[in-house]
Amino acid sequence: MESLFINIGNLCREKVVELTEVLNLPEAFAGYFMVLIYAIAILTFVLLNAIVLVYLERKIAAYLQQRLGPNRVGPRGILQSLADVVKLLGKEDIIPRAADKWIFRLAAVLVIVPTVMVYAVIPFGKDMIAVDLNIGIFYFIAISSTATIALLMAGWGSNNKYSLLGSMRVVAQMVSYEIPLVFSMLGVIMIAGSLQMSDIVAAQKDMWFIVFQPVAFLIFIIAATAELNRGPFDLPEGEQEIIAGPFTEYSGMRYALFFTAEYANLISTSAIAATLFLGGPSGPWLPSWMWFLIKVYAMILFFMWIRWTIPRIRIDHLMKLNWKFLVPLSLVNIFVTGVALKLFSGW
Amino acid sequence: MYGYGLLKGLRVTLGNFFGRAVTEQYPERRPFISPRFHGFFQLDLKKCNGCGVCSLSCPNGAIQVTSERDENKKRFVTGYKISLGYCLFCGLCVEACPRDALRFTQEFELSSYRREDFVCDLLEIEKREKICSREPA
Amino acid sequence: MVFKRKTEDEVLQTERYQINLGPQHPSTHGVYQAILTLDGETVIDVENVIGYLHRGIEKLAEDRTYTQIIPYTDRLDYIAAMLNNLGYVQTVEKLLDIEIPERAEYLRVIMAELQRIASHMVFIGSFAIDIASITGWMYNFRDREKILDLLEMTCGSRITTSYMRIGGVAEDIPADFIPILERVLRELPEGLEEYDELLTGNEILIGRTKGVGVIDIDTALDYGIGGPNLRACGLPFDLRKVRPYGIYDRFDFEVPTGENGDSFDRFKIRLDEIRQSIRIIEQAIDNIPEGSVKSKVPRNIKPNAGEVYHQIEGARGILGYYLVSDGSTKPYRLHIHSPSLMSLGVFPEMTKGELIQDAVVNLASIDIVLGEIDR
Amino acid sequence: MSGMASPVIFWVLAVVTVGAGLAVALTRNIVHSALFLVLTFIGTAGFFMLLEADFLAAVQILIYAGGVSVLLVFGVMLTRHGNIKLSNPLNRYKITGGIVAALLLLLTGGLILYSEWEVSPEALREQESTVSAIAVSMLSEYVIPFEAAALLLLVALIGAVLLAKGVKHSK
Repeated sequence: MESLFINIGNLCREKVVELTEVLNLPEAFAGYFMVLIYAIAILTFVLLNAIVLVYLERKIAAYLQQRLGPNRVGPRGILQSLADVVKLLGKEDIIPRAADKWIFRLAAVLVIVPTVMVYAVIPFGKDMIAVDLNIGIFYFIAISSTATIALLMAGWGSNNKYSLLGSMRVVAQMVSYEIPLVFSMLGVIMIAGSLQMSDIVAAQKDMWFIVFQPVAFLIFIIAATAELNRGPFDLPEGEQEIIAGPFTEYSGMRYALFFTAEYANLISTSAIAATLFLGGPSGPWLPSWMWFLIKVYAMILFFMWIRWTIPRIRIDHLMKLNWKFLVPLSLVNIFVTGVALKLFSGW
Repeated sequence: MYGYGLLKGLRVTLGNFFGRAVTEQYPERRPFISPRFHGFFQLDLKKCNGCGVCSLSCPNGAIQVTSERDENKKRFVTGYKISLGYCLFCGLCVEACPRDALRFTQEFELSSYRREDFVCDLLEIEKREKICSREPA
Repeated sequence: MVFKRKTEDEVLQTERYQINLGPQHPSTHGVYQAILTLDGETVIDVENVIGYLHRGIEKLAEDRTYTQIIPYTDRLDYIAAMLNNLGYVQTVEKLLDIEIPERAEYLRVIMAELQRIASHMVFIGSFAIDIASITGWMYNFRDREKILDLLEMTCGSRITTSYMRIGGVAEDIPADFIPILERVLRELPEGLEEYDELLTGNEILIGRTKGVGVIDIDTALDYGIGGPNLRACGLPFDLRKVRPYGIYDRFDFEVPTGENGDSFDRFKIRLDEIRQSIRIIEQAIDNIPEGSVKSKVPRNIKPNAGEVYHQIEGARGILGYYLVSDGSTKPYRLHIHSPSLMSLGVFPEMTKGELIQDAVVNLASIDIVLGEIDR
Repeated sequence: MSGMASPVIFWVLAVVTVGAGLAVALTRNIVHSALFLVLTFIGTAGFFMLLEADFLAAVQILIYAGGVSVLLVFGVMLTRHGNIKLSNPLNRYKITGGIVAALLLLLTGGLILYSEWEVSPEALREQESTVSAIAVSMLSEYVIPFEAAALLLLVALIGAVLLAKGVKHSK
């Protein structure tokens, strides 16, 4: 069980090598094929999980609100999100006449790109990282920061005041919350002494970093919720004020792409939280990838629980919380971590 | 402490998460309809003499009653049409009926695909049901 | 290089723009439109646009008999139909000068207060949903359902009750009504506790509502606001206490007031009023006499020519009916003084200079029902 | 990167980057040109990747590509027509702009041509990661420029805060 996926990967690699030999292709092509296979595997994982999460979100919300949630399609409604996907595919693709058509179209596609790209460095299990970059966590930060642009494009391209207002909020929120998010990771990186994901996981062999860095974990959770545009920080799509923010004009499959991206971001951010603070894919008895999934889903459930309980924060409070509370606190956390490291381990 | 209120809220929702769902499971489980519910109408043909008070009492004029007199100069109802599209379900007609011939049933599934279907001929319905009930099971 | 001080016109001016809040918008309560002029996220100006739900109830009433108007009053403030019924029938009774049986009076009080609780619950729920706490809304509607079940049990309808009649009420309560009512009254405070924990104590809610949308007493009086919105400003003006109608002078209850007249006070005061309404109902249950529920009133009501104005404490404020009779079976003119219209009038005043998010909260906090505004 | 693919990738990147760079200057719509700027930055990050400077590539994306979103906001907020020609007051200085650009090109081109590049792949291979190499050189050899840059940024930050506060007061 432990090395199930690694074995599958090795099997693929063998077949690919054979294939390149049969086709008389240069050796390098085997590597490219493997990259393709990894990409497809990750994309499948993301899409499958996004579908599961749509269902899960609706169910969780329903149970928190003493309802049953979707229960029509399939047993206990588990096929509901599949039915939704089919419905969305069949819907008319509306592009507003006044929209900037290319930006409008491109935004829906571009939003999914950085979202999927960050999965390259996520350690799904022991030795199960697609690319174990030595700047792993920094790569995650860099790539996920570009997601802002796609949302901004969506808002601007729609040529709708609600959308524009929403995308302005996206920029204000995501650019400012990136700072405490990165700063909260710094504490962990300082203890682990590396940006590489596998090193960070290995450093938590004895004790999870949530024990050493509880404040950083708190900041990370708050900033990540804001980065995900979820739950008390869902201002960019604040339904009560600006309909659906940048997504107001989108319909059908394009809208579904934004939705998928949102849930894919939820998974990747939860995965990062699990890797940085909850020991990543390590744990007794069960195979490592199963531990990882359990931890990721625990984080996701936590995010959902928060979203369906806490009302939305106001925009000026949002900024105040960031600049007057989270950023100073995370700086203090870095300072304290540095001093503690100096005292206890002498670097 | 700041944040305590948020935690209390989280506790409430978590408690309800493990609680029972309170929503009605309508098509699977029929809801309980109280006896006085204003649903569909039922006309007692034996009692109704077609006086038309119900029609007069209706604020929207949704009821049309036609009646004739038989050889004894006794009035009897020949047509009773009620237009559900105009009906407010206020119950003034039922209240107005001097002979308690009109009453509400608990039937609440009155939706229809066509506008014409909302004009219900209570007389027809009563007759049909009578024939049905006479037939052996 | 010499720097010249720029004049007011030369300073970079930000462009203002307008957005429509409604008539199709997730947070307008009904079909209502507010044209917001914005500077960034700040609201500079608000223009109310009403009339989307105009059905001409006042005009329709001129072609209906006095009894036939009762179902139409349900459709004014469709959240609190019982209170509309009550206000209307008491107006006609004032015109006819008739007494109604004791039991009917008590039933009216019970129903009116139940409806007030249900209405305030809708307020709390929609307030919660407007600050994006959808769960709070669900919990409120869960508890409101119990009250609607009670109404359905009594008068056969859940929303459009048409329960009150000129000279009493339509029917006596069913036999098992009082035990169920007592159970519901025991359960309601548990629900209230839950809202308190989920909403009232929530720091984000407090942050978003405290000091937002402030109306001071003078402004409130200038605009003719009544009801909870006025009491939130700190003026304990409750028609049930100040000018008791029906048998309200027999009940012992308090008039909760706010301090600042902000959105939070308007939210809090409704929660307190639910508690007071529970008290009133409990007293009514204890004292309700046996007897008939409707006095003898001719089928064709023909009041003498004249006019009458009567006002009651509706769920949203002072609900007034002005009735002119020309001696026929139909009223010559019926005018309805709707509290929501008064509250909506102050909405631009209280929202100017605040954020869009505050505008939504303010709109929710004055608790408007468009059926009543447009009539 | 394996030897065979890198020329292909280089030329693809080069075409995309230069093309996007040209588009930045030539597009009339300011938002479009800002978006092309993103593409230019991402292309540059690709070059850093090719040179095995992965940290630099990530920084390029984080700071420049990510930061463009702020630029976009300014573009949207400060222009009325979405057309550079109409909203840019400096648009008249065509000749001056051309001369400045040509001089700049001469300067950088000359510098590139006449500097003696020390290329030692071995030295690169020795280090485990570029991150630690950058860290070490920043905090030892180049510590004074590093601190100076930090100070400059701090000044800029405080200046921005003061400016923002000043606007609020004057209202």
